[in-house]
Amino acid sequence: MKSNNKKKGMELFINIFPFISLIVVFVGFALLSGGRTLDITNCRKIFEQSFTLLLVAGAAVFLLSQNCLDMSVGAVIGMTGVVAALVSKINIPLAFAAALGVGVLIGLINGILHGVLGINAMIATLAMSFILRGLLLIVCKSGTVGIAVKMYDLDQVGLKMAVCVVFLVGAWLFFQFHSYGKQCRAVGAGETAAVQSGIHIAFIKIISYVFMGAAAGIAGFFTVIRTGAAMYNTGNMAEFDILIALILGGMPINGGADSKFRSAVIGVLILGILNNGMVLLGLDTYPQLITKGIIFILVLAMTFTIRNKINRDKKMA
Amino acid sequence: MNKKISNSIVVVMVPIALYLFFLILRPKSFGKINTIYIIFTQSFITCMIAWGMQYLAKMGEFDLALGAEMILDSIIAALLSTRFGFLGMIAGCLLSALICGILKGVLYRVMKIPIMILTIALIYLLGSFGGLITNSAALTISYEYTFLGRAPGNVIVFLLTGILMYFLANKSVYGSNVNAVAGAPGISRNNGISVEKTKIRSLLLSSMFAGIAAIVQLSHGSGVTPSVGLDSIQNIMQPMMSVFIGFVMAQYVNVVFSIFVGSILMSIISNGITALNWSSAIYNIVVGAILLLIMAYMNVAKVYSKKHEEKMSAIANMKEMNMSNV
Amino acid sequence: MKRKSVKLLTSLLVTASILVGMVGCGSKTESADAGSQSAAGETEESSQPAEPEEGDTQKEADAGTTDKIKLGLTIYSTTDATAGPVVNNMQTACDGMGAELVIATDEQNPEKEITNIENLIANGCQAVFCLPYADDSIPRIAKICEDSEVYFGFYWYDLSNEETHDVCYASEYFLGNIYEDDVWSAYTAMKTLNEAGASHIGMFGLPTGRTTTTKRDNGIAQACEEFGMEILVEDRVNTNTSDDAASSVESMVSAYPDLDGIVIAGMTQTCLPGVIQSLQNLGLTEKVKVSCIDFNENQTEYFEKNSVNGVIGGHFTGGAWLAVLAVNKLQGTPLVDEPVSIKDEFIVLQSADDAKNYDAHLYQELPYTAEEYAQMSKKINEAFTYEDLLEIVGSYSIQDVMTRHNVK
Amino acid sequence: MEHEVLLDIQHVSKSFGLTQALKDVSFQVKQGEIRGIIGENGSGKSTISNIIAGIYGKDEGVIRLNGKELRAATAVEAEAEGIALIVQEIGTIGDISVASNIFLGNEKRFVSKGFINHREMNREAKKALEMIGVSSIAPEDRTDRYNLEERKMIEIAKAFYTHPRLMIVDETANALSSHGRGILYAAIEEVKKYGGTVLFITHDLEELIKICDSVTILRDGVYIDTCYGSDMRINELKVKMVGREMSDHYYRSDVEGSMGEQVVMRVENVFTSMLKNVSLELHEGEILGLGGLSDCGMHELGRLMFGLDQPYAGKVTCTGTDQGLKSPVQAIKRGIGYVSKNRDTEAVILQDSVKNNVCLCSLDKISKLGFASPVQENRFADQWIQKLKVKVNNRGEYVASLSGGNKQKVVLAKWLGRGSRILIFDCPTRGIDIGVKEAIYHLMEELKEQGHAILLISEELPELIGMSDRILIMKDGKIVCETMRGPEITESLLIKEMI
Repeated sequence: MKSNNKKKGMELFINIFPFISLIVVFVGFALLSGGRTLDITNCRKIFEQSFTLLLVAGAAVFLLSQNCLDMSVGAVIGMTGVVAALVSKINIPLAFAAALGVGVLIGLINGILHGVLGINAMIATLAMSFILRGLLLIVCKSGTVGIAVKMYDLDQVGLKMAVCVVFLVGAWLFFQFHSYGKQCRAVGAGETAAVQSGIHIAFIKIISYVFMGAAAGIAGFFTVIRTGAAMYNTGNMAEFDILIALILGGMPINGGADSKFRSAVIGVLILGILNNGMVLLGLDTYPQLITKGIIFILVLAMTFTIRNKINRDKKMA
Repeated sequence: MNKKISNSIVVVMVPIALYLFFLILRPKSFGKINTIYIIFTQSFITCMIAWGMQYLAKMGEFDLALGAEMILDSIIAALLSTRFGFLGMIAGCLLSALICGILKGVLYRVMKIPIMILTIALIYLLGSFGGLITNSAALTISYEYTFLGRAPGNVIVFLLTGILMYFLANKSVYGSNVNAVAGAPGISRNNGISVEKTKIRSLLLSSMFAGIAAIVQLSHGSGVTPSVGLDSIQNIMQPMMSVFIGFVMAQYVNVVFSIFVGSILMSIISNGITALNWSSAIYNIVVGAILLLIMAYMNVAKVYSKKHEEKMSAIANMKEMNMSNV
Repeated sequence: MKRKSVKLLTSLLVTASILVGMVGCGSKTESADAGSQSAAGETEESSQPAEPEEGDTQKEADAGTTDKIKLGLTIYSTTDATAGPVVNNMQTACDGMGAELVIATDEQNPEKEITNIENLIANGCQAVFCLPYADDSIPRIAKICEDSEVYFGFYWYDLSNEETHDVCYASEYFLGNIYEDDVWSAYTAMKTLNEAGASHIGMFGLPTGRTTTTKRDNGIAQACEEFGMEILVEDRVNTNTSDDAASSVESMVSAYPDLDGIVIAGMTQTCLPGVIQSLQNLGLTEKVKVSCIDFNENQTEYFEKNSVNGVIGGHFTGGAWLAVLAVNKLQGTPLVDEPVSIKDEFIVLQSADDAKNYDAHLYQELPYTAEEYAQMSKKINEAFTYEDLLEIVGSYSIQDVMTRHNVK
Repeated sequence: MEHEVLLDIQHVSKSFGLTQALKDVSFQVKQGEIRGIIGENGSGKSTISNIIAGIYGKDEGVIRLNGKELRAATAVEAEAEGIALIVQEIGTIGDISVASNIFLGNEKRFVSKGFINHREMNREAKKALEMIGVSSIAPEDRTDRYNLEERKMIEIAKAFYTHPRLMIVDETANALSSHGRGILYAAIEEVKKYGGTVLFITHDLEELIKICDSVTILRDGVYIDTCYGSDMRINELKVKMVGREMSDHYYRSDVEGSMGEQVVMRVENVFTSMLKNVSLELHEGEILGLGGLSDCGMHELGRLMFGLDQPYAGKVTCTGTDQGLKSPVQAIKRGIGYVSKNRDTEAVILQDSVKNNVCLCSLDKISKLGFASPVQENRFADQWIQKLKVKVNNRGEYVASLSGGNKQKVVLAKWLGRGSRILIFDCPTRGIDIGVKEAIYHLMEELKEQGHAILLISEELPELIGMSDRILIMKDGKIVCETMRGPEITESLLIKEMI
């Protein structure tokens, strides 16, 4: 039975590894910055800076657990941001509804393109992001679209904290306990077998892309509140930040049964602390990027090789 | 033999039709030979990168670090050109491409991470390494080193690369291995083809092709600025689109030629839009829309033809049954 | 036993890599080392509960102790030909006046800009300076700085928009903004093209929606009416790499055969090499005249090959003036009580030796030495007044620098 | 004349995870001999052929070829030793040309000046195809232009072209039409003529007697016996193959078939590419057996009745509605459960826990408004794991780590947990050890008494005869005969119908 507790040891390591990285990053920066990162206002700032990424990463867990990707998240945040800015001149709640609606619509299109027409998820969403970036350039004539001044007072931390907690807890409940979440993971673990267990694959995929679009819509709305205006490069590269955050949070790369919702929360926090800490230490742009690259590769190597070993053991055992 | 010719005519008709579309809209500026010449030369760089990418893309892998790599190659080339002149530039570019390719191959072999995820991490490393060397200042090369960026230099480089690509893709053992692994990795492995070695060679090749393209790009623009973060992915969007369009047309004609036609298409659209003075945002929309349409058409056609085939054999069964009953 | 050791090894590896990544990268700007030294010094001080008014204790404390004033700057790049001089000038001003400068880059993205401002404040900066990429982000920036009681100011930015002007001037933490007459700069660029005989112009421009862009577009429009020139085609997007710019010029020239001039009203840094290269390839260097706003590393060489007819730029001292205002304010000896808007002067280069002089006296070594900046701090030279500052700003030109540095 | 031993297999064992595919197998094959290898599904005949051909490694034991130890790790190395293998599944790649398939892995032969000379290669491929009498296939075409049989011809040409010392044919015949089989047998004769040896793996006894000089029998991974020449008699071989006396206590004890009146499911005049005008009725409380060769269309009918495929003409309906079945989701709602033949890829999710597999399709039953607490899930899973006696340490373990029999129990637990009244079993006992087989048969009996309707699709005639109330035999997509359960039904009677 030796191989059994070896396997258990590795599984335990894989589960707690994201927590270790979070603690290491948190403590590391606290020491290096002489306690400045622990300052309340700074922590509030870290939360505010990673608020929108938390939303979209949460929704992305559903997609990645089905081994699907959405390369258009950044463009959707940009587009919904512009829509929110334009409509906010009329009235704010309508602006929120418009942003959500546009996000859901684009999500639906993505879902149909991949779920029904069967186009490869990456290519379909990459093309969609190309189209959306083009539309964005036209809508704001490659400049900025300002938001109504009244919208600024929406920018309190309390509101954001509430929205974030409600969204994350809701998503966690759905992912962990609802049959929809379980079906997502089953699709990721084995699509053909999932079909024969009565899972309507196209339906699950469309729902997940719509949910992703909705999250991007909300993120777009709050991004615009934070920056005061939507620009043609708003939300740029959000899809890659999501991917990095989820992997830092310990999410298996091709989804499946091991996917955990918490990897979104932990991953985004690690990324938030990292970005904030490096600026705090006055690191230049390029050293920052190199550090991010090194950490990403190390975490990747660690989790991927060990997870492979566990799976291989499972097959062989 | 005529089947091959009729196929290639069909494929060539697509860019011609698109060209005529813009010609009708803007006869004055689009009718000149010069425009056609520019359409061709502007497609060279995209096509060379696309050629390099097609091996990995065929096996379902995406190398997103090529953009950052090309910028790094150009930076090293510009730095070396100041001290060692033209040869220094060429050597610098190709050497840097080689090292990046080897680095990717080793990392993939050691860590066995999916290539797309690995290359995203490498964008940060390679991109920022370029920034560190020049401490984020722009570099330029002096005019006498730039003859590869204009006729006849770029045409010669392009043709040589095309010939190399043709032999590599169709005539070499490596090329047939790539097709086999792309078709069925399992069967290829059983027949002694190492899937991993093929992928590592493809990583190296995509870097080398990108290195050659970087030389022409540096000579054409004469300047390079270090990239920040993941922005360099934008630079390889156009080649990626040409690869996908090329794969669609590869059923009718050789993949090397179909990818070239794909990059010509992109070049016609971008020049057409400049001629009409529309904002180049339209370029993004048009290219994205074309790609979606083609991919949707391809998938639906595949599903439909399978259903049709089944329908046909079912009808045949029915006829047979009626005959035997009657 | 092997399994246990491997696990231990991997977690150690992770900790080591992250710490090495932080310190090892050895960021070259001294602020980081200063950060870690002062971090040691500061730990006891900030260990008591860090309430929000930490900023005030900072202010009284520094009047007495040797603690340096800390200024924060967010800019799109630290060392390229346009942004580099701004950073160097500001850095020298800070050194001269005994202040510390922390820099963050924001890749021209409003989200990143706001994140940088927040992080600079968290880093202990008492004044933060930026170039707002959208007029509408100004109320946001003002609010953040007021909440943390940190002074703020803008460089390269004209507060002409009524709404944002009132928001800033209403805030007691707004130091002021340094702006350039962008209408005049674009107008002059077009005038140089007209004098060189060009009338059908292709334009490379900044993204719309920013006051700088609108002012430069107005300058160009004004010049078009006055000199009967016409903008045939404009490109505001293919401007990030020289190769894109070169292809864009090729397409422009082939689509509009009668095009005989190109004005680059922004992003010269990346577009100029591409434009000149493609014109030279097409043999159109004589036919198509080129003028641009913002300087470039090899403008001297371009002038010698007369492939460029006029370059307007040199407006790099905005950051330094803001530093002067901030240091005086923070040292309790403000030059002026309410916020100010100072117009910065451009330098026009039209020949190779203009470029040579600029390069020698204003780029290799800076227009104002550390001592000259020191004189602008009231603590060092009480007699210094706001009017003297305006007078220095007004007289900024190559000639003035050469005479001051008594070059023959 | 006394041929010296070509192939000597000594104490070879191989296991995949917990299942022991081969246990201490030893036998010799002489030079120039055509040796058959037979055994039921899961007896290890494909495993031994793949080990000889270098596709799988062996756990223990030694294999000597011509006295020299054979250590081939890939098919190319095996080829160098003169061994060629025709695999059971598809062995050619659709996207590349026929010639590239034939010379897959050793394109180096045609490399001149660093590049492949395609003309040379196509000519050689044409020659290889002509060698086995096939001229309708053009070497430069893409392989997926040809149907299954033609692609098998390409594989035969590829194997035969290298003039192997040892050619292994792994259950290829059943996918071929009579014309195709003629070509295969001719090729085997050719190999024998030039002194080569052939290992012919099949489970079709008639074909075996016709072709082979001798036959080795394997049962459940254990070597039983080798018979030569005249003493290869079918029923003796079958007894050795099956081994267990056809004792009744193994299958159902009652002699008379019985079924409820209520028709639970009806298939009316269904036409698809494989099925020709198939109609049948499934009654409550009945085990309907469906038999035939593996390509007779019975598997396709099973998929059809679960809504996985749609018929071109005709209808598949359940009682209560005359609407055809649209999708598996609908089928499950109407109480149909389907146990697929390919267990690892379709019937069960390997990389998921036993608990998830069991609860997956009953989530709507367990949960309220979609939400199900882990406690409810665990209780449901434990209940069914215990009822089906699945051997697993804890419910969180991955199904991949279970034995074949236990995996099948998980699938049954899934459908019984769902409460499906109609169960479609497609080769339920394929590759399963005897103990679990017996448990499954008893379970089927219990389900029949409780009024469940069971459609038993099986390639093993003893199982059909032993378990079914009514047996339908299919051939070439048509139902050719229907018999009720009774003592007079024998295997040979059914085999006559099948072939």
